[in-house]
Amino acid sequence: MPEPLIFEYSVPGRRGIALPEPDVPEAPLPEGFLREDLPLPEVSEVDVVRHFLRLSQMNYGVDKGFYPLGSCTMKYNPKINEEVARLPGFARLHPYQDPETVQGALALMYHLQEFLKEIGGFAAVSLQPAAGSQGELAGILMIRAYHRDRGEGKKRIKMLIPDSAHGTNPASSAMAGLRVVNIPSDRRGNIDLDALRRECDETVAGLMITNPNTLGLFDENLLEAIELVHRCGGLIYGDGANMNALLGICKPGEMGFDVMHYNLHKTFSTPHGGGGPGAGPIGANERLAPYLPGPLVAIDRERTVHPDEPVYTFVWPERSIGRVRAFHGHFGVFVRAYTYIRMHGPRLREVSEAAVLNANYLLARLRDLYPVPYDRLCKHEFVIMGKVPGTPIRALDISKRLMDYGFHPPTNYFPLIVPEALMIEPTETESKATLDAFVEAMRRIAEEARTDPGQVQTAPHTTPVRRLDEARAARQLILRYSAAPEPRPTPV
Amino acid sequence: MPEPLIFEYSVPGRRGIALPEPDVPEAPLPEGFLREDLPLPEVSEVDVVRHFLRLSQMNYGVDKGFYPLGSCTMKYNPKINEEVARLPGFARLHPYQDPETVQGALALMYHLQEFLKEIGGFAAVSLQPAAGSQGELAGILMIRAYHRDRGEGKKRIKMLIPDSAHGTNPASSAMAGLRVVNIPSDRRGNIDLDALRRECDETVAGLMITNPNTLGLFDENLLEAIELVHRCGGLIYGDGANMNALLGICKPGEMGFDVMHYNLHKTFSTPHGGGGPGAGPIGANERLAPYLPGPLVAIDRERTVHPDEPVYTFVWPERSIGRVRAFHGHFGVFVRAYTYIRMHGPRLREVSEAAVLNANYLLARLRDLYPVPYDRLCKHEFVIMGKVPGTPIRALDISKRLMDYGFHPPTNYFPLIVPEALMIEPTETESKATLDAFVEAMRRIAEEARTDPGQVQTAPHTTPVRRLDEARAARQLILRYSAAPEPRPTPV
Amino acid sequence: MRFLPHTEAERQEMLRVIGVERIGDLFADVPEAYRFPPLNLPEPLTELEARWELEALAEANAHVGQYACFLGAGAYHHFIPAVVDELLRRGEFYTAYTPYQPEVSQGTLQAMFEFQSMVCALTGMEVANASHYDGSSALAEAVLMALRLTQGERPKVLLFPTLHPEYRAVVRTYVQHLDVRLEGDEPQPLERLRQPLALLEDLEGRLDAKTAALVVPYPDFLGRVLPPARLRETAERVHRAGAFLIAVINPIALALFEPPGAWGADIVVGEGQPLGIPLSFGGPYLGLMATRMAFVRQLPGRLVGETVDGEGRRGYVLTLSTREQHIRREKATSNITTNVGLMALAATIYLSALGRHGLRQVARLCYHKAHYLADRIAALPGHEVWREHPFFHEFVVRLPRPVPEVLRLLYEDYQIIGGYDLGRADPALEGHMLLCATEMNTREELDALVEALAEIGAAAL
Amino acid sequence: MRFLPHTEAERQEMLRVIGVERIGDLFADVPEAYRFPPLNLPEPLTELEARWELEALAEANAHVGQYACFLGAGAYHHFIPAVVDELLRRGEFYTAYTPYQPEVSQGTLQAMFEFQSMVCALTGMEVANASHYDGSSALAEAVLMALRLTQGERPKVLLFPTLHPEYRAVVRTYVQHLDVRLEGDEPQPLERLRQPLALLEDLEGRLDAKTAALVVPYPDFLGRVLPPARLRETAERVHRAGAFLIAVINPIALALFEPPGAWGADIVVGEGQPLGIPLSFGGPYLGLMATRMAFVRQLPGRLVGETVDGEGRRGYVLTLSTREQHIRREKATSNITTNVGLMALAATIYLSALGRHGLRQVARLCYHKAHYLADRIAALPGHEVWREHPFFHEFVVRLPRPVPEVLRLLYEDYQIIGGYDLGRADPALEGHMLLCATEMNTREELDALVEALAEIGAAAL
Ligand SMILES: Cc1ncc(COP(=O)(O)O)c(C=O)c1O
Ligand SMILES: Cc1ncc(COP(=O)(O)O)c(C=O)c1O
Repeated sequence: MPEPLIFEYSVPGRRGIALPEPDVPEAPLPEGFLREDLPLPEVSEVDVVRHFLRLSQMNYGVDKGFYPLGSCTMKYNPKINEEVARLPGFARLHPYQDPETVQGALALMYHLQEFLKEIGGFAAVSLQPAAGSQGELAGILMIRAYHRDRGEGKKRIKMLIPDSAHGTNPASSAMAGLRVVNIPSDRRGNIDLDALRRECDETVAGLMITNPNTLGLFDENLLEAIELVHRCGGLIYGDGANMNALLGICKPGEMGFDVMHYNLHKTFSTPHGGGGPGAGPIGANERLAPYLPGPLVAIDRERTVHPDEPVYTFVWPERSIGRVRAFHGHFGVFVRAYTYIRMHGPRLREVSEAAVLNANYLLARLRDLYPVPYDRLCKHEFVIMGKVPGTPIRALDISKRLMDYGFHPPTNYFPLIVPEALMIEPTETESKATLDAFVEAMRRIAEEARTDPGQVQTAPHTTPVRRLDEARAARQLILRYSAAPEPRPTPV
Repeated sequence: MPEPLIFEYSVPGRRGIALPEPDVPEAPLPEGFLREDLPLPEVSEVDVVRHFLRLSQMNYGVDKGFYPLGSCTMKYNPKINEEVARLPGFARLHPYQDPETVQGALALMYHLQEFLKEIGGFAAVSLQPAAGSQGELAGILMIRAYHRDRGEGKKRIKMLIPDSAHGTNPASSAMAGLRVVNIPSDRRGNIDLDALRRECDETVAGLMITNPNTLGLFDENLLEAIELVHRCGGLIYGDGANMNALLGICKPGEMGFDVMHYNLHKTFSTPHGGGGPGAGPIGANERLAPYLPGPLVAIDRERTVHPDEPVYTFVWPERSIGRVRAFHGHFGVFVRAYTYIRMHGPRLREVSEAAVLNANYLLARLRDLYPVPYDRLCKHEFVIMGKVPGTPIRALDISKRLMDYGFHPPTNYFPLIVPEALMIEPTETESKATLDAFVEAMRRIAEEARTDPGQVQTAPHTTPVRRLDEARAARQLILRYSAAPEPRPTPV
Repeated sequence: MRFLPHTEAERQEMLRVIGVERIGDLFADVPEAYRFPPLNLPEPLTELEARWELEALAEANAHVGQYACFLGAGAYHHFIPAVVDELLRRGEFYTAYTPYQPEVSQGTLQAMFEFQSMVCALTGMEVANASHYDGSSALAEAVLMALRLTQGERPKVLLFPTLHPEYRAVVRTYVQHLDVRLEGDEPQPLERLRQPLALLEDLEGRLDAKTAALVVPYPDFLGRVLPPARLRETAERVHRAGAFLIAVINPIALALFEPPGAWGADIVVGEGQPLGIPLSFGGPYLGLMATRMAFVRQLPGRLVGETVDGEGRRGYVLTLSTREQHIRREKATSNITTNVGLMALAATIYLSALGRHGLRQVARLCYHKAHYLADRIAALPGHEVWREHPFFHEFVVRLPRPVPEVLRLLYEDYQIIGGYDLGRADPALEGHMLLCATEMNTREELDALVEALAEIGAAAL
Repeated sequence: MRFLPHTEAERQEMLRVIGVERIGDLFADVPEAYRFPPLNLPEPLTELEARWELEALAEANAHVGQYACFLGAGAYHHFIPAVVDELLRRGEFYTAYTPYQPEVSQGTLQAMFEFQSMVCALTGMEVANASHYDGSSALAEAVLMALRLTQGERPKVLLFPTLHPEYRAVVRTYVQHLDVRLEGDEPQPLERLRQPLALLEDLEGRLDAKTAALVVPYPDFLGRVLPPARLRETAERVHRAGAFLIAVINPIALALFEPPGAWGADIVVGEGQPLGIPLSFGGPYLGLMATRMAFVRQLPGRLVGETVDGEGRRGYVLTLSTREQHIRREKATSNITTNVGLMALAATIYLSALGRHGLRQVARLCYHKAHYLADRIAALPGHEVWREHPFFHEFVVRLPRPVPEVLRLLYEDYQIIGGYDLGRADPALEGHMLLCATEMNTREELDALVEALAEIGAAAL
């Protein structure tokens, strides 16, 4: 049954949740300042509850089932995270309270910084960026500030980016005023060293590396690539979106990455919330640490009397690029990530081991069913081609058909270098039984592609809506509710 | 997609939520006391989350949509109730804490007693009974104790019960050792006064009255019936399940009811939880108050220094029938009911007015579509006959077909005195739009009954399962999961 | 008004359709003398004000998250994983009624089937109902069930003297007007109370042809676990006498100890609150009730059974409803209808989340912590701990000072909510406290209690 | 291990299928020198222990439920109805990714469409995106958008001096390596800061052919609301200069004051936190961003549009993705992908639950309480309140004693979290405090603050 818009429930004069009457004398409102209409819905509380409950049932989350969306690390989000994040001692803190009144919150941030430093092998961490892409922007600004401080700011304007990189990498570089230079991948899915070498000159600001890369492969040329870029004076930005493969496996900071972002909403189990919030802390080595965006949390040496009872405070890195947002980052997300790390400790390594085990197991079982463009050991994810030779079936069809089998589809058409890419990231929280059920669905779809391709091409059949007309959406551009009787598709 | 049993997810050795290792030396376990197996499921946390999330989606609650289940008062359950009931200062109290350490909880119980007294017009209220039916048992035991104290305990062994009464009334009477005598209804749905008069003698323990009765009708013979029974020495038990019609409309205690239960889970908006918990406080007039089940909460006159800072304590009514349960009642339910009453105050009357308005509106609109056995002004609910003349459609068919239209069915086949009864209680929290949509569905079903009866008789068509074979369930009696490979219906 | 959706215009339109003028006209059938009385209640609060008021009431209590707590005595402070409430509060479960319409209630029904299965797994019984109000009322119903099973021809029911005193009280309430004699729980001198096996022997000695049932606690109110081997004998004697053996259990203890099904109980009841249900000042809790298949038709309460739908799909329905009040009225096995479904769901989620291994861990932690505490207190001068019988997570200690005094000092000076004052329940036990330790008590808390008792006790020596 | 479902047997079987012997073999491609470094982290905690630790950390903070709070300055303490979190935390919303697959994401998509609609309703604009990180980063993006809209040919952006100082800082961070000049927010003397209309005039005077945008706050950081009629003139001047007018709003204020869409703003951004989102020590919050349809192709962030499915049913999809990084890469309008969808959902639920009337009530309560407080404080000796310009729910007061001292005393002696020390943001404002009152401050709290200030101030006079 289609669900009306909340506006369509509105009845003039209906009251929702009421507030108390003023307990102070009313002050006159300034004349000429006031609005007349306020076209918000007028609905009852029960309307609201039913509306959003029904909407939620039209959604699919990790809590509902397997969600192998590559590059997104859709692992299970522990419920204890939610409980602790809602403690009034966290949820009801104003960001401008005196540090002395929020020592618990600062301690949590401090330790989270320390944990991330240890995990990534960095000298310092700033928790400030709101998401991975803001972390990228901040990291690139740091690289630029570093070059500027060495008098090379105007010169080093080229950011080298492998062609398998996520779109945020070039977009962030451009926002920071850099020119993006694409570096192709070699036949094994690694950075093409020759191509890289050709671009390595004194105009290079840096190289952005995603490792494992978006093919799910650990770059076999990694150390050499880093070396090449460093040698020409460039710095290495690490896109840490794929850290779920590397916890306790290796530390990017030790391998030569100068700055890297973490996606707390991927690796560290904070929920995605239908598109955020995330958090994109960045770690930096000694060289770039002074440029981190602030504030950071540090131990206030002056006020600390006993070393085992440290007093925490906000500090600013010496040469900080500045603020990337007001206040001090996505604290609510930090609480969740902190809790997750505390529940794993050094055994985080087992998380990555299981993530990689699951991906390789799935790859091994799918290999015979679908073409695999780069067929070697993968890390936490891998890419197959969504084709069934001799049939018209495309990656998109397979994705849609998976919905009918009760699964969320993998990432489609990314990375761009693989035609009909289906990027599959099972994560470590999935059981063998779930993976086997997924393989079975993929097998059936391959079979259907041969015996009944129409069934696949017109999928999904069991979802609240069928395939939607995206071209029409872009053409007609209905981007908000309008009460006016415009010609609108009628709900049936 | 069918959902396996949680046992069917179990994998030997899989770990769910772990507890800390002992931080004390381990004591030897006594020999010969221990069990070997513990055949509980072994599943992961994500299995648990997905399993119960999927199960929940196979359920229908008031939060999902209209739930006009007669006699059950499926009104909207405010979410603030849930928030406050979970405050640690309520949820984390041990029942045996010293009263001095739980003054807030006792104050809440005290005031809830006072509110219910005021609403029902009673001299005292005990919050103890766990649900309406336990309230009935307690009230009947009080009546019996009263007669016993007047030397009539052995003699007064007859409980008079109208034929429209809920099954709990005779069942509770029988549990208290009374003989049940059925009193028929007259043609207007009232207690048949002649029949009642015939039974009124010195063996009468009492009369149980549900008012409005289960036909949704305010008994026009009420005062006379009470008078008759009182005159022969019997007492009046009020089944307060239908109080949602009477808040601020009239007070049973003032009209001659001696004892009555309230269903907090109906009238006072505490959620039904798929079958409970409820709470069935009972109110009594002066005569029966000394017999109430204990403990009650009272102001501790000795310890109270300032009258506006009362100290609360538990007390026992002088001649209490005793405890009906360990500890002090469904406190978590009290918190919710208290909150609800506080949010309405004297305006509770508007709740009943709207409940009765909704029922009469629905009745007025359905009257032309289905036969109405007692066609007069109703109170909070009403009964129609689930028949469409000239078609084979039965009440059950209509109920099942309503599911396809997105509604929960009304109560079926109750009260027993109306053939093919459909008992409809819209409650006050439903909007006119919802009622109109329900009428429209009922209209369409009546139409389908004529044009396409098979569609109705084989309904529902859109639910997770179709009509279930209840006879088979009662015959084969599979009442628990068994790992043994018994022949079981295979999930498809 | 809050939660009422009607606008004035809608109200008028509805009245018009009904054919009356004013809302008041809808109440013409209410006797005028009683119609529209004043409702003397405090003025309505908005949600924000209600929250403030409720927060203030909650703040006026000291809770077990703030104080170390050693109270048990039938209600236990246990760890509840976050998943339990997260899933429980889903509106589709939370706001559904009893699942009378199975096609739109498979969620509740399947969960209840799982609950029944888990109760069977824990107790070793063959069939469990879908919950009763609480442990005490479940016991009362078990006694009534035994009376029915003996066709009302055996009016005597034997209660173990160290059953929970409030459970015994509830049974008394239920049967007060029936032709039933409750025996066995007469006051006992202290020395006898210390000898549970002697008490058991005594009780067995009273079995006769008039006895419908014998009720044993497992563990008893004082924390002690009777030997399963010995209980097997009890079961034999009870059965030989033609009576039924009723066991009152703690479900966490059953993760460790031989289940009643194995030693011959016929009906098992207990308080399910320890299985993921908050203390909540005493309720709502969860009555557990299980029996053998042979007696299923006398079992009160709802039962969920497995079946198939018209297309052969597995599904669940309420079954054997002919036992229930809505069908059988005065001939029903009980008057119960609303039970505590949500609490049963909580327990089902809890047991799923902890699983076989986790529940065992909880039980062992309780056991080890209680024994550590008992050992340490036993070493304090002036304190005597009852340790001669195996116990689970509660034990008795005789204090060198009056219990209420000790409790007050623990609370005021040490931020500790002490144990249960046994003198409240039985004068013979004056001066004795019942202490409970669970996985929620850290070693620091246990040690702090020992220190506190030592200091408080020192004043008396 | 926690959250890892594999048993040892399954692990072995999986390795066998993969064709390796040990899990370690899966990492052969990691350079050996760096492989398997020690991870020096504290030992793992179970859920129970984690809860204890987090509870202890939370307890170590003083929160606004315990203390009366008068801090605003960009983050506001408002009432959040219980429905918001109840619905928000439903797993299907909470644990979904960005709705790339519309057929299984209609819940998120439709809610986002509603969110966009509500932001348009509040701001009076024609199109809103599906959220940005927060108000400050939304402003930075708005500035970049204006630069794009002027084809990069206008490097100058004028910032109102009493914009939130951290917002200005964020804009500076974003543009630091671009060819952009931020002007207008140079330090100002106290007297000028008190005259927002003079500041506005100043800023308008700097408009020229190189100006891409002029940014005005509404209300400003000091709580003042510029007259809409005057802003209409500003808009005309800005447009005449070929530049764009960016407004930084507080959404609650827009329930009362004429929306920027009505007085001519081209891009509207703001912090959506007041709309049902907890303070949470500063984040996650909700960046609001709206503009006119004419500029939609330069709008950064996700957009949800309405369409139909193959069967003609209404449905929602992400649209105009060609603006975004995953399609356009370095040519995208922004690098943003993960936004704050859940916060946008919270705001949507909040705005639905309060509705037109409720939101107005909130705004009026804020207004009246702040004005009551301002009036009372103005009457205190030694205190000077800035009241010459209309303000919403924040206002400036000059204190007779150093602000840090007053704040400390308020906290320690009166259980009050005082206002924002404006000296932190601007040396010219030393000695001044920014106070905020919302519906969460009862009259008793307001009066208590006044008393406290009187007492504290008395010591200085
Ligand atoms: C490889 C990669 N890099 C960067 C990002 C951007 O991170 P975020 O979405 O947190 O901004 C993502 C995810 O979207 C990603 O998958
Ligand atoms: C009329 C009537 N009486 C009594 C009861 C019993 O109440 P409860 O279910 O709370 O035991 C009910 C509801 O089930 C009822 O509808």
